[in-house]
Amino acid sequence: MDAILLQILNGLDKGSAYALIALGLTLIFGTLGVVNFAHGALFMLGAFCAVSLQKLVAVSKITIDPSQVDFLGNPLKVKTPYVIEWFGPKIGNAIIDWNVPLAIIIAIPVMLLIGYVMERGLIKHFYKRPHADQILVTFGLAIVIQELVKANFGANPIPTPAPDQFVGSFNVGALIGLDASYPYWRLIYFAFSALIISSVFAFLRFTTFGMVVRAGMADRETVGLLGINIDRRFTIMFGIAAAVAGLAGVMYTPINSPNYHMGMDFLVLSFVVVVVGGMGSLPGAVSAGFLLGILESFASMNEVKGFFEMLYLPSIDQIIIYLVAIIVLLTRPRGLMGKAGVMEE
Amino acid sequence: MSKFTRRGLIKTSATVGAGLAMPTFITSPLAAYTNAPTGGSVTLGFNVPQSGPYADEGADELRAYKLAVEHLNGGGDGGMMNTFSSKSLTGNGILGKKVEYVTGDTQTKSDAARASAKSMIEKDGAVMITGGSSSGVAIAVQGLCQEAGVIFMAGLTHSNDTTGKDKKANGFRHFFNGYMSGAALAPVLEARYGKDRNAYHLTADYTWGWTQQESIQAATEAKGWNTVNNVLTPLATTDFSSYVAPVLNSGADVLVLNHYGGNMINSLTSAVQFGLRDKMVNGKNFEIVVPLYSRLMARGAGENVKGIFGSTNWHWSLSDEGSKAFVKSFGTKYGFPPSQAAHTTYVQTLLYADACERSGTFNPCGVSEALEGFKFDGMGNGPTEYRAEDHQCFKDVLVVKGKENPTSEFDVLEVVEITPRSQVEYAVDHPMFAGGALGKCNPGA
Amino acid sequence: MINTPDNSEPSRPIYFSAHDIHAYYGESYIVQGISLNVHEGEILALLGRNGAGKTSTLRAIARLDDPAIHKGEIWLDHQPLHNMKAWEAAQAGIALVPEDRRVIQGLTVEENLQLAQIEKPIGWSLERIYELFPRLGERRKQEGTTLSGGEQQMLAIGRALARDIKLLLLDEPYEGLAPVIVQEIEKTLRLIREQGITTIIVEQNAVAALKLADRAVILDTGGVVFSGTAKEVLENEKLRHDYLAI
Amino acid sequence: MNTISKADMKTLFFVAIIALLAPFILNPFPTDSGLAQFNAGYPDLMQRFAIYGILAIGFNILFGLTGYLSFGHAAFLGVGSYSAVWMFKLLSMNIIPALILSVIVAGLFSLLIGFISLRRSGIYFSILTLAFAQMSFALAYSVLTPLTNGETGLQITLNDPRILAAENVSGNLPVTTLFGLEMRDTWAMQVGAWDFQFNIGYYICAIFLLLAFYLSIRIFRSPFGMMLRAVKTNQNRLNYTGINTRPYTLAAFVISGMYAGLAGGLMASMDPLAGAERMQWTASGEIVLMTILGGTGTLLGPVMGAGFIKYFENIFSKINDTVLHGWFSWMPDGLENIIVWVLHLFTGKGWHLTLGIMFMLIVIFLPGGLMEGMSRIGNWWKRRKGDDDAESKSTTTAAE
Repeated sequence: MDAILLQILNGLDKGSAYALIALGLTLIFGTLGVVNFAHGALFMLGAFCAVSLQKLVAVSKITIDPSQVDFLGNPLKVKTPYVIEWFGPKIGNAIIDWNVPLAIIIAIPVMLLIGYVMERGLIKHFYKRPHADQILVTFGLAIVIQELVKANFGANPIPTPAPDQFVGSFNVGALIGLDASYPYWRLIYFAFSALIISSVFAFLRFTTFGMVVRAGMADRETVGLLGINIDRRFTIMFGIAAAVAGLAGVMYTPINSPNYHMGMDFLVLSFVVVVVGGMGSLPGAVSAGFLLGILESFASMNEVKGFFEMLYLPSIDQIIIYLVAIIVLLTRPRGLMGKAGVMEE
Repeated sequence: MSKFTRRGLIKTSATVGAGLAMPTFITSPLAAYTNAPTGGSVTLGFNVPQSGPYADEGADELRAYKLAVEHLNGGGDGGMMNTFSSKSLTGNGILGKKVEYVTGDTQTKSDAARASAKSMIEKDGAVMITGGSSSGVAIAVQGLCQEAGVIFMAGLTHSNDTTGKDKKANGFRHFFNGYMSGAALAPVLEARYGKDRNAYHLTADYTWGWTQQESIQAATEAKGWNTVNNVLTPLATTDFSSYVAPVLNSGADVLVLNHYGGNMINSLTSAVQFGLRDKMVNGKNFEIVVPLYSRLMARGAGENVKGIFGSTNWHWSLSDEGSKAFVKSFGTKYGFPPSQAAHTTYVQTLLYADACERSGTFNPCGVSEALEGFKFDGMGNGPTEYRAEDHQCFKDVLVVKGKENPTSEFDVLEVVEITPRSQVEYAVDHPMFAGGALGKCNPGA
Repeated sequence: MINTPDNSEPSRPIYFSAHDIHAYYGESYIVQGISLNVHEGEILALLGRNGAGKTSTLRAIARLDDPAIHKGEIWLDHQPLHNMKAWEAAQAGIALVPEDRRVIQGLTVEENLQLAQIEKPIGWSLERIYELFPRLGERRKQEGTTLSGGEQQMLAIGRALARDIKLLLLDEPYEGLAPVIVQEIEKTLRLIREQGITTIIVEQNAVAALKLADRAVILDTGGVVFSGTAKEVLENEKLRHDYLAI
Repeated sequence: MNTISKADMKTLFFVAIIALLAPFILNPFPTDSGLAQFNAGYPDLMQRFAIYGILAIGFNILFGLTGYLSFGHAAFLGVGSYSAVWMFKLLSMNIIPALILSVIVAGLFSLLIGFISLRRSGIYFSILTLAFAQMSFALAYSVLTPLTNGETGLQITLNDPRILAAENVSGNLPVTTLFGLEMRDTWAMQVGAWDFQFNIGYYICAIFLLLAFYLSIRIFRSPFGMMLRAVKTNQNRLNYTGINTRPYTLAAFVISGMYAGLAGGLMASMDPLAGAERMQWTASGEIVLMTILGGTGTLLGPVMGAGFIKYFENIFSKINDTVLHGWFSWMPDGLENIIVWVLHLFTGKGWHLTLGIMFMLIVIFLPGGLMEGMSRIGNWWKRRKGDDDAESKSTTTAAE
């Protein structure tokens, strides 16, 4: 039971990342009709907002300490971050420690801006172009973004730890009489994702702006006939989708050290998630994200792997996502909740 | 023309007067081997990952190559050329020819690496190829060099197969391997963690992972450890939580992570997040082991590496003369200490150049003869031998652990023990290295 | 293509005019030089056989992306519409009630109406619309697309009235409706006429349209073949036979 | 069947000339000049141009004609390679049986995948093919190691049985041949400062490229090709008229899978190694990019797209700082360093950046891909010539 609870938690955690990216992809696709291959890059940019802030708060005053030597035998240059210089060790260290949560505040405007610029500068010209062209241009953009990040930050992963309070794990199982410790930050990540996902849904459901966007997604032309400039709203939605991906990226950094190609690692899986969920369906994208995350976690359990090995299917964890995708798409023509006629041509 | 040979063509083209035909891959009338240098210079091919996850490691290798070339051509402070036991290198290039180089991107993919190596051989006339940051690539390029008739000096490749079942006469490996990691680590682990341990292995699900896991398991079991489980993880895994979670209740008290690069960083991070290191199991502290460490990669795991044991080929903090000379010239030129990948590629370049000098030729067969059984010292690893039978270097292996109180961002690992060479040696026909044949050196005919 | 001169009473000023409109769906040339004039408060019936270009003309006037106007001018109450996008034209006072009603999926009846009142100028209040169509009021929380055909038509018309419009474009308001419902819609349209809203109505059922309209224009293969009063059409046997099949 | 039209004949002839003269055309710069870096006329790259050309032509038969976007074509390439290498290991080093098996196995594999995937259309089809290919990749990389040699890739070894080959006494690995003609044989022709290489393997690939191209022209112009185009424009209407389009699309899928298998087989024939990463989604994506970049649905475009990407991958990645310094050494030091610093972002390890920028520029400004660029240049040239003619006419009249 403990093991199952843990794998459910793992699945929800993995699913959170898939769901957040897939949600953004679907928002963009549903509003603008654009297949955005640069979405993974936006996720990565979010993570690098946290890395940048980390670098920024670590900018240091250099003093030379002749009593110590560096690896070449020269006097050691001692670095004191300016935040410690200015605010004293207590506040300074706290700022450095709380870098990831602080990065959220920075990431929101930055990602909204990036999304806005991207949509106005590039994507806008591709509304009426074939999907293949959209894929190519956004893929090109993704490469450019990645390479620029690589040129700046290198190719190696950069550790971006969570605040000290959240290091370690918490016995979640104890709440229901089991024994299952789960890392704090992963719990936070799941809670945060759930919050973001429900905020997006609430925003669409309960605000006028959201109503217009929903209407625009359903019938862009008619909304225009009612005097509404839907393009302007969709641009904002693009910004929001970018911000969602970015926040997913920021919060992901303590889980796995970010690197420049982390976006590509997620991109393909996220597309699978979106399609399994059904093109154009937001609830579909989210539920498929969690579903695949949980199935992936279960498939990596030794018992499950052993069972499938008996069925002559060794290493089920290697292929589970794709296998599930095939089964879902063959049994449900448009994924879990897809709409008829959306990208079926 | 009944037989479409090169010579035939050369004759015809010569009579036609279109110019002299020069086959590239094969024996030319002038030289007996591929890409024999004709002018005042000789070209080496540095084939390293410049894109993809190992790009930083590749960049460090490239820095070391450039430094080696500088030293060979008489520039800089000479680095390890001054401490190298063989004194045939004088700083006037190789055999009097100025050393030039071309670079390429392996992308850490066999296909791309071979394409890049081929272009160096076919287009740029490289007479030796070196580099690589993964075993798959090393073995693929080694095979190519064997076919093309050039020498391959492997860079960072740790799989037993490189000098085991996939060994080739034209290929040479300075770097250590999975077996050596196991042999070096096991006694240290026994001394620190005791004889009565239950190990749980997480292993990257491909050949390198398998060979390393096999080596570590054999070595630790010989010391009395018990292997509870070995779980294979897909290469593409980024989140190892679902593999780490079951370790908690498996009864194991040691987790061995047979992962490298991004996989290693992510699996180690997950393991630490799940609080494995704070656990007490069977009345013992739970421990994590990362058999193959790379300082560059260990940095990516941040704080999580502290106190974790592993092995490495070389580390910049070593205090022998060779290491000091190398760290000094590398550090002066680039401002930070070299990685083990940089060290091994630098040494390989010097060893190749030295072998050319000693044999008096660039002919792969001559170079190979000079390298086989070559004993040397002063290159940072103590007395070393290139074994003739499998072209594997035998030398001391470093057991390291993540440093608790680093003084700088490079100060990630500390050397806890230098395992003597005798302890990591194995017979040529050891079952983990069996199958495959070295073949004969191929000069490209 | 005959371009019949406008023979309406010269005393009333022209409120809406479309002049020599040429519009394309991609490569296909659909609207081939159509000109229309409508006076304020007047109802114009746009008639013609299937494929004559009636719907396309309305869509072109409403400035939807398809068909794209390559040439021509459109003026409504001294505002040039030909350079506008659909939403700008809508803000300038155009409302199109499309043939298939286009009730928006996923939105309630009320939301469908609210959507029309997001941008200015705002017309009838929701209460007034519910007064006109009590059935919509009863179903205000229901999803719009679950309504019956007639109710959807009411919703579409209501949505147009929710905006302060200068020109109403009605595309096939009776299509696919049961005779009982047709009567009801007819009543509504008469009501709209009493309001004095300038209207262009496209209708397959020419007789029904002509009962309502002041004037009529007949289209054929993308051009205007007749323009005159509704009475003239009803009296001209040949015209009815040639172009309207009635 | 209808005969091949004059225009198509001209295109085919054009491709044949280019392929024949590639060693000259691709080596425009003298060997010793700094620009020699841009020469692409060496055997390996020329082989790759031809092989990826075949791959892209095949992909275009599916995507360009029917509009079905497969994201899993690399799987067929990989399967073709593995089949070929196995033939080299088991039978002999002759490439003919290897190629035959590659095409057959890839054909069967694509029949299976196509049969299942074509039950869906649009993006659902794309993801199904992607899923199959990714599964193939994952399995080839680990579980199927006995068959594929996993990470390392399948290579020939000295111990292979090779039942049809004479016993190997040289102690060296045997080389791939076509009835004794070695694929790696190259002879070089030196003309002044130029060094041109003629490689047997390349010419074999070029012959296959021409055959593949010819076949694709025939398919494009055949009633079958018309049918496929109809599928692209309106599948529903075809279904309403009672025509079952599935057999046609499946045929197109299998044909393009066989093309990929041939390409994979040729790749292994030129260089007897088959690696799993040949089947990864990035490899499939590359095929898609090649086709779109060159011009979807055009005959020549995919070949150009393939050449474009392979050129960047192999040429730009090799321009390192030293090379750059070599080019700009004539400048004052400060300026030289600045220029090298800027350029090094785009070359060597930054070649991906250049590639990404080129992708974007081409899609933004040439919606029809490189082919549109070509036709624009062609039109501009014609117009300019026309203008010139007109101008010269007017000037002559003026003079009179």
